[in-house]
Amino acid sequence: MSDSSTDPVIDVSDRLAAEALIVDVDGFEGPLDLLLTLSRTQKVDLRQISVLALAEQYLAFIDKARDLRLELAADYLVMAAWLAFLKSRLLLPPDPTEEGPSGEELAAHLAFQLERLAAMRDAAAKLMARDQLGRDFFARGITEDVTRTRRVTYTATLLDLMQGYARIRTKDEFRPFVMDREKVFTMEEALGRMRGLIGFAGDWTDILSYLPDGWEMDPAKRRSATASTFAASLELAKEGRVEIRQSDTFAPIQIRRKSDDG
Amino acid sequence: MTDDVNAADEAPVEAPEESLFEAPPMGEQERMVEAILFATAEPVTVKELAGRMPHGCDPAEALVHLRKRYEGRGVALMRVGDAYAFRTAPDLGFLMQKETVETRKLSRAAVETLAIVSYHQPVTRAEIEEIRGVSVSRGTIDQLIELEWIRFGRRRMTPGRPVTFVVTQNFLDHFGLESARDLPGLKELRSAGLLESRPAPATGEPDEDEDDDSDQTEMFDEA
Amino acid sequence: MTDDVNAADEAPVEAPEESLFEAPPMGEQERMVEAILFATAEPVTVKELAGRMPHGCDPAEALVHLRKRYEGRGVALMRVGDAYAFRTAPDLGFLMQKETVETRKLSRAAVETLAIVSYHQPVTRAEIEEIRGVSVSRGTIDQLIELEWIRFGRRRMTPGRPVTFVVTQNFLDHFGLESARDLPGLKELRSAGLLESRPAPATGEPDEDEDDDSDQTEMFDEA
Repeated sequence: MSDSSTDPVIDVSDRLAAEALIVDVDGFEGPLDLLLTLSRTQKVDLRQISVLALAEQYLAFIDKARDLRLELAADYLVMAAWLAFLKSRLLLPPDPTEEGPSGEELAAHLAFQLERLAAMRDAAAKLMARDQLGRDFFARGITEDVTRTRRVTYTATLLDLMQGYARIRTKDEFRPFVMDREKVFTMEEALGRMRGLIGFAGDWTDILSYLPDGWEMDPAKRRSATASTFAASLELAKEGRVEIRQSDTFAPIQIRRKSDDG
Repeated sequence: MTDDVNAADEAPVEAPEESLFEAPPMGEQERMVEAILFATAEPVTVKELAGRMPHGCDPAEALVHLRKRYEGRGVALMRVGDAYAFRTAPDLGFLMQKETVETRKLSRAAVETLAIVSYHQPVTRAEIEEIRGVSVSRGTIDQLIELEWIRFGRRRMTPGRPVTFVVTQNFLDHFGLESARDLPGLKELRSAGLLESRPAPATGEPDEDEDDDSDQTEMFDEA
Repeated sequence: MTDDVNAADEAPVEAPEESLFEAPPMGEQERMVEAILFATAEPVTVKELAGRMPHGCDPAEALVHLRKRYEGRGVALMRVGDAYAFRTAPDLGFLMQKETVETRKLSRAAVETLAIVSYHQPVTRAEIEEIRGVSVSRGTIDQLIELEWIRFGRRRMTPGRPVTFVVTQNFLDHFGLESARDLPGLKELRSAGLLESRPAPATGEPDEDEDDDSDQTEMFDEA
């Protein structure tokens, strides 16, 4: 972690580096990064770094940047303020009445942060220097897909089975219901029947007497036949072939053939 | 080139990638071929191998060694046309198949057909169709046979001698039945609320259930 | 079945897929593991191997044999977390120019963030920022997640329940690490106290620290 990369003898290079810093202010990833770079100019192990000197370096850097009217991001300025505070704490004898951590504690933490960041940088470099998949070592080129033989097993529960059966059987039961249509006396049927009979109905006759044989007893059948016979009567009346009358509400409806005069 | 007779005898110590004029030892060449064949996405020709390996290599020979090395292993060095590739040993092909068992619900047609067979067995296809009111596809019957839920019963002694279908022991096992006679009758289905449709209109044939049962019993005795 | 006591002594000729109750000989198991691992580019877990091999197999043991067998070969059996994969020997990478995948160069921020996650995992975004001294842009995290090198870990049980980040199996695979414990210099960094997240003395949140450490240890032991 020692910054042996630069020759420690030449002071000029440091100054050049410090100047370069100003030009490259945008190249820093935040104040900690800048501090770490500045600390390298001390050419000591980060554990022995002089935080006071570092703070002064940083503040000098910020001043220069201001002189050059470089726009500095707020966090650089916050750090500058903090370092100025730290510097004053480090320089002044500790005031026992003052609360909070001592200047030494703060300095130690900053040193720790710098060391940790440096360690992570180092670790990152080591990580990236490792052999990498797809660059230094390689995975199988011809992969064989695991053919997923999708074996489909069909399943049904007893419930499915019974419901299925029930479905069919209720369909069966539905058929007699369709047969029930036999219990429906359609208007066409009623019309046909009455057309045949009307010729004999010279006098007022209750339309109920026109109901077909065997349809009077079963209530369902009677209802159907009555309705269709009534409808058929209306139709015949419209055709002008019968007359209809009802003496009172709910009284029997009577029809008779209309006397044909032509 | 500089390939002299002694080259092959030399120790395989030196870094192979540096020896531009002296071929790496055969063991190294074998490793190279192995790595290339492993990592390349398609079979590699000898020419291609030679092109990728250091000068003076003899991939053809390395292939011979490599092939021998993989004899009887889980993967084999195979020739594919004029190229080479590693392939799974033929006898281990079964490992490349991951059987995912997917359970699907039986189709409605199949369920109904199965239900009819189970309630009316032995039953002919024509009878199934009559009861269902629709024709039964060959596939449905085949599927049920494949599932080993129904099988052919005796032929019906009627004109045409049609085959009949009956349910299997597998069927009973799957549905947890001692016998098909344990299947609930219509009345029970209804009281269990399994008949989703309204009860049969007024005329309800109360004895149908009984009929059913007796029919069934008869059929089973026959089966 | 016909498997009698002598069966085990016999040559591994019989079809292994049939022996449901007796595991195939270890040599066969080794071949199977070899075939399965050769067939895929992704690391395969021991559990997955066991799932694909016949009943009673011991893939873990087969892996030990297999690993030995491939020592010094052109391909090597690598452990990646709790999974295994064949990879070409790193010293032969120069042969593979054709296969080389051009990866987008990671930004400095991304590289550092990745290193921090791998060494400090599980780590919160705030901790990453604390270590780097700058805020971490959304894009950096996104890029690492997209590369499938980091993923979300468990939430930290501290106020706000922040999410944590951990590295993935893909990360281990990419950098040829058996586990996160094998990260270079991890032990030294830890003993130097550089993996602690020491709070700044001004704002003391001492309990967060504790949590951190225990979590981390757990994580690494697990890995």
